[in-house]
Amino acid sequence: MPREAEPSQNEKDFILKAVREGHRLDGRALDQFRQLDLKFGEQYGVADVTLGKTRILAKVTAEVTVPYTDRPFDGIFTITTELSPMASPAFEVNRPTETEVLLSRLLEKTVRRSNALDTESLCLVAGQKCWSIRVDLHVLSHDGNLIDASCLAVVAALRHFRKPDTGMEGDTLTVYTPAEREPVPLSWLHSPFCITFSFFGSISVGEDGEEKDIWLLDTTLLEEQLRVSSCTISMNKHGEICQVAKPGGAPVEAVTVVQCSSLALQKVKDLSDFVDQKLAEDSKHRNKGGLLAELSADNAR
Amino acid sequence: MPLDTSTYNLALLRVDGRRWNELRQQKGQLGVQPSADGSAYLEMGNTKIQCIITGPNERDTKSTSSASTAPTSGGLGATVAVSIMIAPFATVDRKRRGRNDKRLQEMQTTIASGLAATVQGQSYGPRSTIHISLNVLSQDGSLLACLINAASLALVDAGVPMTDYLVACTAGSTSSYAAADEEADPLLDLNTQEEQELPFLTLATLGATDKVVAMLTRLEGMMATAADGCKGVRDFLDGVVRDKGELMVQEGAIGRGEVVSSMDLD
Amino acid sequence: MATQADKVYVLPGDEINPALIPSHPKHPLRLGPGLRHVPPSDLFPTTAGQLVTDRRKNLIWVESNGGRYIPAVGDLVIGTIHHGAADFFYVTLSDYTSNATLPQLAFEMASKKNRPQLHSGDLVYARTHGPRAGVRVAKHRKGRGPGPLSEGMLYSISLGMARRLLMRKSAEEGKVVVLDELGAAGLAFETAVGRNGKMWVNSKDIKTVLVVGRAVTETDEKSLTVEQQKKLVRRLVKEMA
Amino acid sequence: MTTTTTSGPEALLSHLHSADGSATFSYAGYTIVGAVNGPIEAQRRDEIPEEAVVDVVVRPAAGVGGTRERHLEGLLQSTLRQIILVTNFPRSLIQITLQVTVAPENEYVNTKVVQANTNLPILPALIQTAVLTLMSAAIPLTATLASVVIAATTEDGSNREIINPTAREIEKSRSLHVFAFTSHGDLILTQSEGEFTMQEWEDMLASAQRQCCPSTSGDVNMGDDAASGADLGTFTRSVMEAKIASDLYWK
Amino acid sequence: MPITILQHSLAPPPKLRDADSDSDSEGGADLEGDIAMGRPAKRARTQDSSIMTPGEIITDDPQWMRGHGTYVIPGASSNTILSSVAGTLAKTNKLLSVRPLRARYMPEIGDLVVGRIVEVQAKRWRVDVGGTLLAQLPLSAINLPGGIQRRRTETDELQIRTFFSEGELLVAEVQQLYNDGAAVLHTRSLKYGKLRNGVFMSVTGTGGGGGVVRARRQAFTLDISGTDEVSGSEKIDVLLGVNGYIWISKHIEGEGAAAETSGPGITRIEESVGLNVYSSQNDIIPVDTMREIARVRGVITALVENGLRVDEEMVIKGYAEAVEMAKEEQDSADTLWLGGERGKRLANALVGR
Repeated sequence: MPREAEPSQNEKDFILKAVREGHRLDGRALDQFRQLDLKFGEQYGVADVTLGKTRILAKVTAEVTVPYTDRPFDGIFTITTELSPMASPAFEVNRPTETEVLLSRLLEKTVRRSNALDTESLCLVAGQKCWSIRVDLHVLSHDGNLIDASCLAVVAALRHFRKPDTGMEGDTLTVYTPAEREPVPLSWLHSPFCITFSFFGSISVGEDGEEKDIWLLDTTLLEEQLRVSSCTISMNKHGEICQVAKPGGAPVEAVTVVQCSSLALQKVKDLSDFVDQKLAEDSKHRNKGGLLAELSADNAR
Repeated sequence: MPLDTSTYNLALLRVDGRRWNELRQQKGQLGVQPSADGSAYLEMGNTKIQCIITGPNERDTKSTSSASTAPTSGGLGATVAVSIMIAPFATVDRKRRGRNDKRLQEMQTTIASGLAATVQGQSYGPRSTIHISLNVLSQDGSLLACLINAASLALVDAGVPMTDYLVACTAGSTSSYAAADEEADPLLDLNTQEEQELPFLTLATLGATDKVVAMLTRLEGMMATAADGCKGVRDFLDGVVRDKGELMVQEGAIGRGEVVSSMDLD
Repeated sequence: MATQADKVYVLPGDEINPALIPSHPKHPLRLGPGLRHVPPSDLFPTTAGQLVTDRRKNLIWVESNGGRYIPAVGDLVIGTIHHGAADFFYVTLSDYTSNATLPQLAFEMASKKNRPQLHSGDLVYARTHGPRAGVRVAKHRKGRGPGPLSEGMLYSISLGMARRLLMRKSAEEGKVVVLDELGAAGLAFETAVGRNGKMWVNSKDIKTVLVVGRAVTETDEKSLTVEQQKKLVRRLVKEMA
Repeated sequence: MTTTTTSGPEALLSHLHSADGSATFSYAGYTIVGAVNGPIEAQRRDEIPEEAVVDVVVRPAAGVGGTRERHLEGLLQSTLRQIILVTNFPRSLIQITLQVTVAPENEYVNTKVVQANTNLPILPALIQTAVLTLMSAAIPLTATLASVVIAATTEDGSNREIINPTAREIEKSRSLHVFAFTSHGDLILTQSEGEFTMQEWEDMLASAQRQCCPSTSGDVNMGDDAASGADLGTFTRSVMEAKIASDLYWK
Repeated sequence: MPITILQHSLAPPPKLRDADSDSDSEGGADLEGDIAMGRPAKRARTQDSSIMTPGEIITDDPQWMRGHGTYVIPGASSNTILSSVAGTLAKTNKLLSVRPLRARYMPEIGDLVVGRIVEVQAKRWRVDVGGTLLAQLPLSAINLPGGIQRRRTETDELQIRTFFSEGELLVAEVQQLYNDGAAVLHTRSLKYGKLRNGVFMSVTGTGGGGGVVRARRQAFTLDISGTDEVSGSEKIDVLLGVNGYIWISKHIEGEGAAAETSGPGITRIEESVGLNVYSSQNDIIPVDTMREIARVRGVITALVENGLRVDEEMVIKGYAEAVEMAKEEQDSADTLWLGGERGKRLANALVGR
């Protein structure tokens, strides 16, 4: 199969040297994100995230199904991430690569396990009917830091999504089409975001030879190919950590991880505000007809 | 049935009667499978792992399709290939797991890249592979931690050079964010019941040092306890290896080694 | 350079206005990239681009940008050594494509006795000949001639940019002046440009390499005019100091 | 690089950086992102000694691809092979990925993830995206393509043909047809479903030809055609020219 | 390899040093304390045992040099030498190295190894010698039938399988090593070549621990005429491959180990390398020879199972012991079986316990 191309020795040496001296190819600071942009589609629940040259599109869909027998009071919520050859020829159709597995597992733990979406609210008739919310993640262009961007896309899409309104008269359930009734947003509890730190070994600082790990934020694909290990921290703007993952790789000081988590909080706050603002803009833009007046409140949350 | 941890802070004892910072009963043995290049059996409480190591060798690298691999010493060393098998009888409810269970694959990847960081593979050359197959015989919490520990033990048995034991341990916390009771003690080495109820983390450290190699967690803050636990585990594993070594020396299988002490430095 | 004033854009399969096809008394008609001759005498574009003719040399080709590098005889390219064999090196010219071969004896002053010591991951500046890439000794205007490239940094640029940088009079024809400007600004650096969309930059000072790299890539991505390029260079140099 | 010549189609070219060529094309309610990688090394098992392998992947906006996508892939693959100069790149692979991002939604029914409806309406959009993407990747072609959907309906007794019908109209239609022509004006692909007579089909073929390649079929102006959609042929040309002009701004 | 299910011996009760240490400290309290403690903790090791374990500090005295099984922390200014394997310390002059308890075979030049052909290529064979990489045997490094000396031709390459083909066993010597540790073998001597008329067995855990150890003689001939079962005088060849592969076969005059004694003169090669050296046909082996071969095999298995080293002395002593044991208990049916209890008895007798 076509394999991801190895960067040349010159590139490896140069980038490491540059990073140790605090420089990056694109002139960013070590902890600086690339240009971030978020667009919503005309339809509900479509979020298009652009982070530098990385571009990710998330689409949410809902349909009525039968809940799992072991959890009759919960709706169904799935996130599917299938990397297509579009992102890179190294990704083959329906043959999950390691990147893909780790990505989907991280989103799983960050968004699903942290109950960002209240699945109980998706239940229509206990044990018989419930909503199945499905997020499809499409990586259009892969230039590093898939995890952070994907997480942002998923969260934004879910918060933007509206599911058809339903009503119960007696014991008959009716699902209103968009034409009949304005769709309603999902009941959203909190917005977790991923921040990935990429480590590039350590340098000794000061005369006492105290070693200090050097790390980058929002790495490009090239930088990712050269990092020695990475650590992804997911939390919401209240500082509640949903998950921390350091999938192996070279060891780093425990202290560093703790420091990272505190820095992650700032970044998460920025991202969180960014998404809120974008959602607000979008709802204002839709609100022109004044139809969705009552919905705009939800976006502010 | 849900576990009620509210009593923990009062009774200072856990479901299985441990204190907050007590490890479970551990048993370990080297060379349980003579035909393998290295093997180990490890129990932490009721979590029981058998680890078999084949290689490093150059044969059937293709057959490790289901395994996750990671190159050591920057691609210049041998490749580490890890595959986990969970026996259907390992859990209370007999369930079969598919080959492509993402949870398993994630653990495989984590273990592989974690070990790759401590194994000194450059002496073997990039063409050789170390196959590590982990068999979960019984499962009662701290699975990832036990797998990592068993693997390290088996690697030592196989005589693969490592910078140190890669040891792992879990820690949980009874303090809920809502209650905001920071006084609550973290818990060491969780079992399944506790794992299901509490936020916990798995911390793998490089033996004596406090360097974090791999961890998959829900909540941060119990790292210190986990790091402590890791030391405990390391001492235990070290003990197992030493006993085995002494035995071999007694039997005369290997010559007694000299001891470098400050004395004989002339 | 297009000889006629108005630019002619063609799409694959278009008929070409016969008036545009140069008809030189002596030289035979030579087809450049993007054209396909269908016997007996039909000429069709195969890529979308601008139809360019050179009546003096009796040349005609379709100028276009982008796409993946397709090796052509005589191109200067920068390749990465993939692995070495008995008397060949296998060289990667672009990602996911099969390797080109580079005879070990094709190097300057290489003999059976002293073969070039290259390892996988090293860069080499080579000239393609035939269906296989090989090194031929040839001095090149900018920077250094073919041979191994040590240290420095490798940047990916668009094929169009690579072509412009390699033009004999890149400033006039290619309208790219960043490198000259940077040189004028007093930066000391060395470059090598590969037709396969690669540019190698080296200098004593890391900062210089970074600036040069950023200048060229930005010119490429934002398709800057000569004026903008000059402004960009001024800005970068100021930032650096 | 966006151009909107007519009300309908919009296109964005070479906007994805990791791919060799890419295009986003939106028309008639569909938005499709296309990417081409190639010519790259083909896998040993499916390489062709004398020609390039053309691999088409169609991915739906929601859910994983099923038989519907496989069918579309089949159609596209066999169509595109005809215009790509496959003999130029023996033993290599040209990989075309088409990602549907927006599909028209019917206001009056709730969407299902698995759409059991017809394949045909999306074909023109897919074909157009593929061609634009290939050109953006500078893959040598023998010709460009233009295609159209036509629905035949019976309203109060009289038969009408609707060019580029909406989801609603398709529901009501009696038969549905897709025609694709090369820029030389030859019919390269046709798919039909529903009930129709040979005569009807020929009529529609004629109007489709008028629609897709005005240059070859006599009358250039189609003012008379009531339900005339955009002329994709002209559209493609203008898009590409704008693109080339911006690429070669230095010339 | 016979499947043996071993009892899990009860491990000593876990040493919970940490638990005792901070049973009194608060959970939150030791957070800073532990995280803060930085790089390799200079933890006091139990020096009482001579066993080194990975990560253990051997010495931080600059005068020592690091050898196999040890490492120094890269980049660190201190020249501390740590152990990277579990094993015993060995000192040669100023060189410190740790002999691992068990390890996979690492070829050294001059080793006598028993190998199995796994792959046949155009000009060479690839041989499994139980190492980390496959060894290779060039076509030019074998004796041609009849011992003729000439360079290898196309025809030799075409009929390469007539010399060795997949799955066949051979004994060879390690001629040279590549820098990645891969070995190149040769069989250009009478005592090397294809193996027949015997039984193969593999003894794992060579290197530092039990199993085969490098010795003066790896190949020797065993006289089995001592046992009354055997009619007349019979001999058995035992090849202890350094790589832990062992070959026990019927002794044939002028071949195998015997030739070793008379030394491989080039002159002798011509006449004595018959055309049958590459035949894969076994000769007829008398049944009692077979039984004795099996007995030797049992002895070696017993040695390994009881963690004793395998070398000429041990095998010969063990064999004699086994014969004695067989004599004592008259039932000759299962006297060959030297596993389990009998194996232990044998081993104990050997080490005099």
